[in-house]
Amino acid sequence: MNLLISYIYYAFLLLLVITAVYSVISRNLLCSIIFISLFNLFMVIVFLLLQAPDVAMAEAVVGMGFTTALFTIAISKTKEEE
Amino acid sequence: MKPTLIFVLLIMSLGLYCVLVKDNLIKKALGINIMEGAVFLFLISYGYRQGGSPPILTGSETNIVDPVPQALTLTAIVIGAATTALMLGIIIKIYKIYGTLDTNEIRRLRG
Amino acid sequence: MKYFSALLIAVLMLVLFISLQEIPLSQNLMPVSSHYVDSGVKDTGATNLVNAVLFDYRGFDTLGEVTVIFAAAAAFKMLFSHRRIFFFRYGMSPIVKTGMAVYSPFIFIFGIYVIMAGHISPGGGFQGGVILASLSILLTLVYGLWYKVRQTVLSPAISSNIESMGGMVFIFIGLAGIFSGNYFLSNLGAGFFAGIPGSMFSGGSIPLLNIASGLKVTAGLSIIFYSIAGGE
Amino acid sequence: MNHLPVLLIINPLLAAFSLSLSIPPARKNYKIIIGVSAVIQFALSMAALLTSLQQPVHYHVGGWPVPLGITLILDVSSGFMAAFTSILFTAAVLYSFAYIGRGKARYYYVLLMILWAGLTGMVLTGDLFNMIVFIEIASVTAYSLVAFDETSFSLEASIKYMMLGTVGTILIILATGIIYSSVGSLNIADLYNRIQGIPEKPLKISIALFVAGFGVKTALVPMHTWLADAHSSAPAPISAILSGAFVKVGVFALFKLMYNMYGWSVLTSLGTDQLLINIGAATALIGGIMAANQADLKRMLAYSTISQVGLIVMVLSLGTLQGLTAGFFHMFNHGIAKGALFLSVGSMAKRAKTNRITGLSGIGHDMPLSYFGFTVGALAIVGIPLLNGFMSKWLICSNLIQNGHTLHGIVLIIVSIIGAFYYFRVLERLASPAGPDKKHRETSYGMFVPVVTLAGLCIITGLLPYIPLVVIERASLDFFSYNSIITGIIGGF
Repeated sequence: MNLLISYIYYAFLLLLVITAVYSVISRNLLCSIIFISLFNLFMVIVFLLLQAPDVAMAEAVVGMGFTTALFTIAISKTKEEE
Repeated sequence: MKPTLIFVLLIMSLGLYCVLVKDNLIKKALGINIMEGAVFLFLISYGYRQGGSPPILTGSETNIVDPVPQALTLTAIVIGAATTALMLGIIIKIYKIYGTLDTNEIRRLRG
Repeated sequence: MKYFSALLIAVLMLVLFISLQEIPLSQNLMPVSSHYVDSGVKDTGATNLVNAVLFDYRGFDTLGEVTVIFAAAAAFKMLFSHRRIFFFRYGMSPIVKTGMAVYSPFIFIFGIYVIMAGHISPGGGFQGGVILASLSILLTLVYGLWYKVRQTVLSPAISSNIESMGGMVFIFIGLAGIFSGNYFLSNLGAGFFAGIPGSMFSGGSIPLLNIASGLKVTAGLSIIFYSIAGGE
Repeated sequence: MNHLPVLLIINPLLAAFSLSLSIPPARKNYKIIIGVSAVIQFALSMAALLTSLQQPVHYHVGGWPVPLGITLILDVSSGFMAAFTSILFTAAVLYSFAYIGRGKARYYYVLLMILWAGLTGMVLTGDLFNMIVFIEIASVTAYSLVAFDETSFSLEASIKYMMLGTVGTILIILATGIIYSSVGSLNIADLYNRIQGIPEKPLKISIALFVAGFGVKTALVPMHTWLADAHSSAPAPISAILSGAFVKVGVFALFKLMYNMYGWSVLTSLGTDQLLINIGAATALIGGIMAANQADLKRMLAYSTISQVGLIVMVLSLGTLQGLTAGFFHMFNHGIAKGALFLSVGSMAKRAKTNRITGLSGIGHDMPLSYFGFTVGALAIVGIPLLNGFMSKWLICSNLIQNGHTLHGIVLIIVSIIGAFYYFRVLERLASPAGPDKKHRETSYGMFVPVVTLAGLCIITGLLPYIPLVVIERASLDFFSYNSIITGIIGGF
């Protein structure tokens, strides 16, 4: 992994941490759900950089698609504010 | 990847903090999701080989990445999804009965 | 309470960091995975090693994992047995509906491709299954749940049939290994067609297991979504 | 080629899959399908125990040799545990035919069979990650079965159990990642030969994570809060299985890793065995004290389970062959007695519509057979000489004192005295004539037959303890010398 890609790699890891922090801190649940799907998006990109295409595809479909849909449905049935 | 370990542990501490401190049940489910993401990153980052190519054999590879942690992570992702789905289902039923998602409130109402 | 647990977590992570620091990062492969890489194609006939490990070397894990999804779906059918549907009754606006009508065949074909070509290109039973499940979710969201219940193809009864059928096909492929005198879930040893590695029909029982687990994941996740989305 | 280990796991799965088909036969007479597959599974487990007594079976799934694929190992210890769990499961299935109403019973049995497959898989497997998958199967079904009644208590207990259980699973997966990334193999026997490859600190942290992860699953002290709610609000047959079998199989899996993967000498050098003994003693004491002041009968039984698990962990972490025998024997006795207790309480509570001890007072007169089962179970756990609990507690106590842990021996005696106190208090209350005016009919035929058979098993094991003890000695011998058998076969890869 040459120098340029390793910089991109660490940038995305940093983005991962930032989105995780925002999703934990934010009071509005819908906002933290959106940050969780961003978290999963950056997770997919990191997996691709780590040469793991199968896992990236699974994480994309399950993490970003299915889990976010479930969380949104759960919020629509309960309360949006914390 | 030594520096990846720092990020893995940072994300895991965020998830654990969210599970322990936040009172809202959906927030706790989010915290567990974040912790699972950290574990997947840990598994994959220790399977990576410097300058390796993905484990699809097209005949021209010099250095292959370790396929076993990827298989383990795939299984763990699917198990994590099933557990999260079950957790959210029961959270919805709890909201229907208790009317709130705050764990202290629930403990008080349960009596 | 907040700062106490934050401190506790910080100490925990420090201990974890100090001790995980010393895990050796060897450049050469581990003993077991070096065997998978050297003779994976010869043993299983599949070029996608992750799929070879998942569906042949450690196929029993995948059977267990497919049962986890089946158990979650059964739990949802148990907890959410309701008849009245209120949410998404009539679906979205006509623009979205026509857009969806154009768009859904491509998702369907892509999902089938990911399942079928699991042993050659990245992807496999699970990823393709979830893609098809997301297609069924999109259809219920866009066209409304009423459409789904009346619709014969995707109704819950059919989905639970597909799910159990997928599980049984998985086990019967495994039993084929026993009937041919080998162990359970044995692939080329049980006389499955090996084919030319890299071509579509190669890898012995791996594509069949991919299809079985793909069916199961599709039906399981669409049951989970349908139970959660309906609701009184 | 003996396919028994795989059939033991596939049979309940096939039953579960065929049951959830929505074709008419599966919807109407599902009880027949479940009864037949339960009987087949019971017969298979007994056959597994008998074949393992002759010679152990090493089943390589997929035909791959040891370190490459997954191997299922049926030796006397796993055969014994599989037979023990199937006794409890058959009693629970027969009991729930009468106990569970018609409503959503079909999926209850689907989840029950998958739980049976998960527990049998956890006991048989010889592969680390495969054990995690089976733990997850058993846990997911246990979470949803605790929430079966959908009352406010059971849902809250289920979500609490799920949160803690998922964190436990995450810790176990992290520990497996540490072991795989430093050594490179996942087979338990193969790891025994390679364990020196792990540097000193990751070895310590992986042991700590395993103890914490399994501690959540088996309710050791700091992580035991979920068990009382989960086992008291679950339906009676489910809490009988969870208390009787699930917690014990978790302890069996934990100590299988400690003995067979790390090797007990590694643990003694790190001092972890002292830690485990003290955790066991603390769990026994806290469980006993908490059980003493409970108003709800099922919560009292749940806390008594926690304290008995503490005793088992204490004696298993002595590291001696006799300690293992005592631990397995107490697992068997406590499982059978606690199963009889929970099932009899279930039928009493169903008649009296309340779990509270005050509400159940005087029910002994109206329901003699269930009360008989309850008394035999209670006396067995307290350790009255003629019943089976006495022999195993005696073995535990003598082993503890022989190995110089007299303090822990005293802890056992204190716990037994506290146990005697709160069990006799309940027995006396249930038999007191000043019961409520309303007469309660005896339970139906299907509900007291399993209770009486389990109670009869307690009495038989109490009177002739040497029949099961012979099997259990063979089991602990296989468990103790697991690696010498295996390395003979695989011979180091």
